[in-house]
Amino acid sequence: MDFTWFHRLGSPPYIYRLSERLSPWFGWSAAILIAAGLYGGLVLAPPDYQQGDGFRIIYVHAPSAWLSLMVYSCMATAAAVGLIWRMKVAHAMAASCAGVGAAFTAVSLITGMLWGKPMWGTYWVWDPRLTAQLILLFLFFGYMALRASYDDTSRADRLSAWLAVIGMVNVPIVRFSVEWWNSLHQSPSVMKLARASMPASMLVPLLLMLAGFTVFFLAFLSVRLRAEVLRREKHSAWVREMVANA
Amino acid sequence: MRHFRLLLTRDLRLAVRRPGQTLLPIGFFAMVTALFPLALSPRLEELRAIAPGVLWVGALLAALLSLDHLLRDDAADGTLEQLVAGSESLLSLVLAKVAAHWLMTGLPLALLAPLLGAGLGVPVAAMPGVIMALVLGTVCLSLLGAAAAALTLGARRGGILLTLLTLPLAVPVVIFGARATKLTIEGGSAAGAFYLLAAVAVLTLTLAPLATAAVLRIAVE
Amino acid sequence: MRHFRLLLTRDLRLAVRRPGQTLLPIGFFAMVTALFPLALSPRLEELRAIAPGVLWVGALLAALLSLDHLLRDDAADGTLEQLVAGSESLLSLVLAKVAAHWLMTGLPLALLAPLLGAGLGVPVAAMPGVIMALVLGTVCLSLLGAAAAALTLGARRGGILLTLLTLPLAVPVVIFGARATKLTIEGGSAAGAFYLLAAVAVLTLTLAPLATAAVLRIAVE
Amino acid sequence: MGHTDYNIGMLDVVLEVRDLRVLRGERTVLKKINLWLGAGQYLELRGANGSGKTSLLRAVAGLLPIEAGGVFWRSAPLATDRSAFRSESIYLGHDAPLKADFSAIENLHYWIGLRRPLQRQEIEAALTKVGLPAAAQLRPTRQLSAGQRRRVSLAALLLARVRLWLLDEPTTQLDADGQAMFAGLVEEHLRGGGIAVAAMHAPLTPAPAAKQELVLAAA
Amino acid sequence: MGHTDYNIGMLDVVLEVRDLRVLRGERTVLKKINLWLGAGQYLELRGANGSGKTSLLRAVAGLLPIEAGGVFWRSAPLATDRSAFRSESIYLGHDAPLKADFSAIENLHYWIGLRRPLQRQEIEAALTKVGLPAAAQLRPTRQLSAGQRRRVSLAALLLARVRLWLLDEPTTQLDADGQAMFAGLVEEHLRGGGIAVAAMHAPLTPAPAAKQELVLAAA
Ligand code: HEM
Ligand SMILES: Nc1ncnc2c1ncn2[C@@H]1O[C@H](COP(=O)(O)OP(=O)(O)OP(=O)(O)O)[C@@H](O)[C@H]1O
Ligand SMILES: Nc1ncnc2c1ncn2[C@@H]1O[C@H](COP(=O)(O)OP(=O)(O)OP(=O)(O)O)[C@@H](O)[C@H]1O
Ligand SMILES: [Mg+2]
Ligand SMILES: [Mg+2]
Repeated sequence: MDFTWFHRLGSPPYIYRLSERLSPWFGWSAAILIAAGLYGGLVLAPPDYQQGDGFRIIYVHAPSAWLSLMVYSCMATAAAVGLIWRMKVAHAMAASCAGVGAAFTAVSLITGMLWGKPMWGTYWVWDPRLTAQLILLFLFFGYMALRASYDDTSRADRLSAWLAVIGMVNVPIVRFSVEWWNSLHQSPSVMKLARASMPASMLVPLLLMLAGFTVFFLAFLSVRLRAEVLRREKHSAWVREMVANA
Repeated sequence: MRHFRLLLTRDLRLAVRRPGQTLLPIGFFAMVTALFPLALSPRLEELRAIAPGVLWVGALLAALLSLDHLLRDDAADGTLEQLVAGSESLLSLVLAKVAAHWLMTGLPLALLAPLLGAGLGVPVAAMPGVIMALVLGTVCLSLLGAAAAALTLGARRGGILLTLLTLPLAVPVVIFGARATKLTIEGGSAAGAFYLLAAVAVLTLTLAPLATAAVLRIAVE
Repeated sequence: MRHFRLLLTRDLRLAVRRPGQTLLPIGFFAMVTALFPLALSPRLEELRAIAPGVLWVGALLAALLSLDHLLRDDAADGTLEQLVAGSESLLSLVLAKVAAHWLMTGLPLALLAPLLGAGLGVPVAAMPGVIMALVLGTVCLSLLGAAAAALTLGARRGGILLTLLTLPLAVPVVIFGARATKLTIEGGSAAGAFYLLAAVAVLTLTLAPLATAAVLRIAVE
Repeated sequence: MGHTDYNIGMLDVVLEVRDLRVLRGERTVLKKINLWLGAGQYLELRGANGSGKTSLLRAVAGLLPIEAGGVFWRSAPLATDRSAFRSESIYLGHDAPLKADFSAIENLHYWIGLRRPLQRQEIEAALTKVGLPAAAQLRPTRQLSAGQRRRVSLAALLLARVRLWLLDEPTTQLDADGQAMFAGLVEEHLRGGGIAVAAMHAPLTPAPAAKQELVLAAA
Repeated sequence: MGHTDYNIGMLDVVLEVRDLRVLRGERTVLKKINLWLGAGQYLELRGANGSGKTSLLRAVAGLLPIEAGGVFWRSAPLATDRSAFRSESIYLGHDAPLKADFSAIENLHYWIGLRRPLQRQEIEAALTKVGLPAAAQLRPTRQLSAGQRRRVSLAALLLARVRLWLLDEPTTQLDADGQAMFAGLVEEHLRGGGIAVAAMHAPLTPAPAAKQELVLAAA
């Protein structure tokens, strides 16, 4: 089997150019998808028969919540790759994930709390999923704090990578807490498309938003990754000549 | 094996030499549990309701308190470098450290719990369960704490970072442990909760030391 | 006065230089209050009932945690000797240390309380009272703690001795403070409790520093 | 170095030790120690490892309890009042009392600044005089080399401007130039009417004019 | 000293450093350092305070990240595997890695005991050889004098029985006899086929036969 693609992915300049090429595509498609999703969700979709318009918050809440989990998984995977194959780029990738992930997590928490007030009569309850999601936020913060408190990048990379990998245990807890404990929180309705418990008019925008958020993440990642790679390679030849040519 | 025994006895002996530092976490634990009845209106049923929380938060704090010393002291006086250079496998070093930490905090805590629990109105019948839960839980805390301590060893913001990293790792343990305790106290069947706790313990016991050893290697070199 | 300012800025600056150590107590406080709901069944009215206890025990622990560093660090690296040799009156030294300690733990704790209290279902109306009570209480704790720290400076059993000495001194403060907090939360008139707390604060403020200075002189020479 | 003010009333500037006995643990490490040091005199403490040099210095500085005998400053016994002694003397132990998180300048500002207000330029001048590079003056002292840290505490001696220096192996970790520089500092201090007591393993070179030597025998 | 076992296959016993670069903070403190040391050779690191002696020793010992270049032991790069190096070398920093609460004997038992099982007599013999009084061998090391503590870490060198000594100013705080004693230890170590690297401010006397000197210039 041919692994050259893998090695190419390992080379900073290649990654830099790749992400440079991709980021505009990601950016635009994200904008379009999210716009469509919002229009569909906030305008076209009918109000919920019991929640009225309050339910529309789901179009931000659910996607950001999903993304928070996905981003963490990406981060942990990248970190693991970096540890196993000693790939600087993978570490850079993991490092670039943290910020966005924390943001998504925070958004899901805030929107969730806002939604909680009308639904549960309180902003916050110490419910398994909510708690687990809060822990996820702490994990992101811990990861960033750990990186910040080491001067020597390679050490920061490898140590924070271990943290990311260890913290991965929390993701399934968040994901399945609703099934495992009898939680106040919604059980995954969308995921069970088979007997979709949502009318298409509500579901389609939600899926659009989800796709949009995902692409947005990719766009953001490609930008952050470029900055990260530059920072690490600032002494290297290819960066110098690139600056010289520019 | 020889290494493990040597390292373990070393830490235990050091602990005996400075009882102040060693007993501090236990003192904290005792204080937390003792102060609550004082700070609150001491109605027993109220206390009994919060007993699990008090015991477990106390245990977590006590563990954390001593974790800061788990590796930092040795790193400070340069002995850690020498230990790492000496021991051929970091795993034995980590296991020894964790074992020592648990023997000096976890175990005493678990054994002390009935005494303090009584003050919180924990029925005598529930004591074995309470102890058992704490034993399992504190093992996890020591293991996870060691990993966090290794991660923050060379870090600039030592203390708080350790707390920040341990918290998310430890919370599940505390939650499961408290649930098990609660159920035992209320006299319900706590079997399920205990299995869960045991499962977590086994999981950490198998994974944490390896991770810690790897981290320690990075931190020291 | 010049001495006091110099010593105070010194300690504050040091604190800023090692945020880890400085934020640790506050992190602990946050954890205590955050963990209780996790460990207990999350019914708000239940939480509200124990909120005072949680807040005050948390505050006491946080204060104690940092007290250990109040003098020990300076004693360890030999700077305390030089400070004592330098400053003509030990009183200014003590006051500066206490002020620094309070500014770094007590005040942040008091200001953080509303946020954490909210998580425990403390009504917004009660917040000013809660803060006020904690401000008074933490001042006492810092003062008493300093005295205890000076006492344990010479003794090798450091940590635990500090705890044992501070606890009896601190318990009244915690009890009064918790009562005041409880009453404010329940919306009753807490004036009486507050007067008591204030009285204790004034008393310690007048006596503790003198005692501490005297003890410190003995400890260093 | 503003030592002029010293030259009035130098006669009473005397450190005297009358048959001093000091215990460490329960063992007597020093006994029958007698000293008389006037303004401008330098005393070198010699002796094998463990012979009691540090103990003697700490006892005189009031950092060790005195078992018997007495220490007198300006013919006042320190046992009863040390205030004058405290403000007129400075003790430097085996390792410098520096805060690792503070820069050299900050350390001196807070340490010697307690004794008398200091200008920043003054501090920088002293640090430069003891040969600490300007760049190293601003770095946290944990980031200094051993010898550089030693130099910071020598700068403290200059800034303190006190009569009596009690120094425990002040030249360890100093390079050759550093040793010479330190000898110069002592010389200057003595010329200004100061007194210096130093525990050393190798004699200070060039040796000051008014030099006494006390060789301690291992107890 | 059981060095006999060394005499087989000494050819490959080599410490090599190829143009090493080391950063401290973001400053380059060492660059283009090249070394070649065979069995029985002694390298003395000289240089002003802050010239990088400690940094070099720590980098070789693997306690500082290496920016560029490499360190090789028995012609294997340490970057990839240090296991052999770790078991065959010992590093002593500015201050001895001793637990203040342990006695000298306990310290050595737990410190060197990790490398190979030690008999108590063995430890006592080593401590006596480096001139630590029997009484001082049982006291917690916090109750030892500076020089006595230094001697304990020298005893560790003897007990470790390893090829490569990396020593940072090993003679500070030693009295005259101590200095001579240490020179003897090094001599013996080299004769047994060992290698010693020491940062010193004054040359080791008597100087060993196979002596190299590397003078570091302040960056
Ligand atoms: C702070 C409070 C909340 C938090 C932390 C939170 C967290 C989460 C998380 C982590 C997910 C993703 C689950 C997954 O990927 O399987 C999610 C999805 C969802 N949440 Fe929340 N949530 C909160 C409040 C609420 C409230 C109040 C509601 C409405 C009653 C709600 C409704 C939903 C729905 C409908 C989904 C999509 C479920 C699915 O189809 O998979 N959430 N939330
Ligand atoms: N952690 C650090 N960060 C930044 N610079 C440092 C750090 N540690 C040391 N330095 C600087 O690196 C240089 C070399 O330090 P090093 O300790 O190696 O010198 P040295 O030759 O051992 O000096 P000495 O003879 O005083 O022991 C010094 O200028 C020092 O200021
Ligand atoms: N805290 C202590 N308790 C008991 N004995 C002590 C204590 N500190 C030092 N000693 C012993 O007292 C004697 C004198 O110690 P001191 O440090 O004064 O010697 P020194 O002359 O300074 O030695 P060095 O040249 O090594 O610095 C030594 O034998 C030492 O072992
Ligand atoms: Mg000495
Ligand atoms: Mg050095």
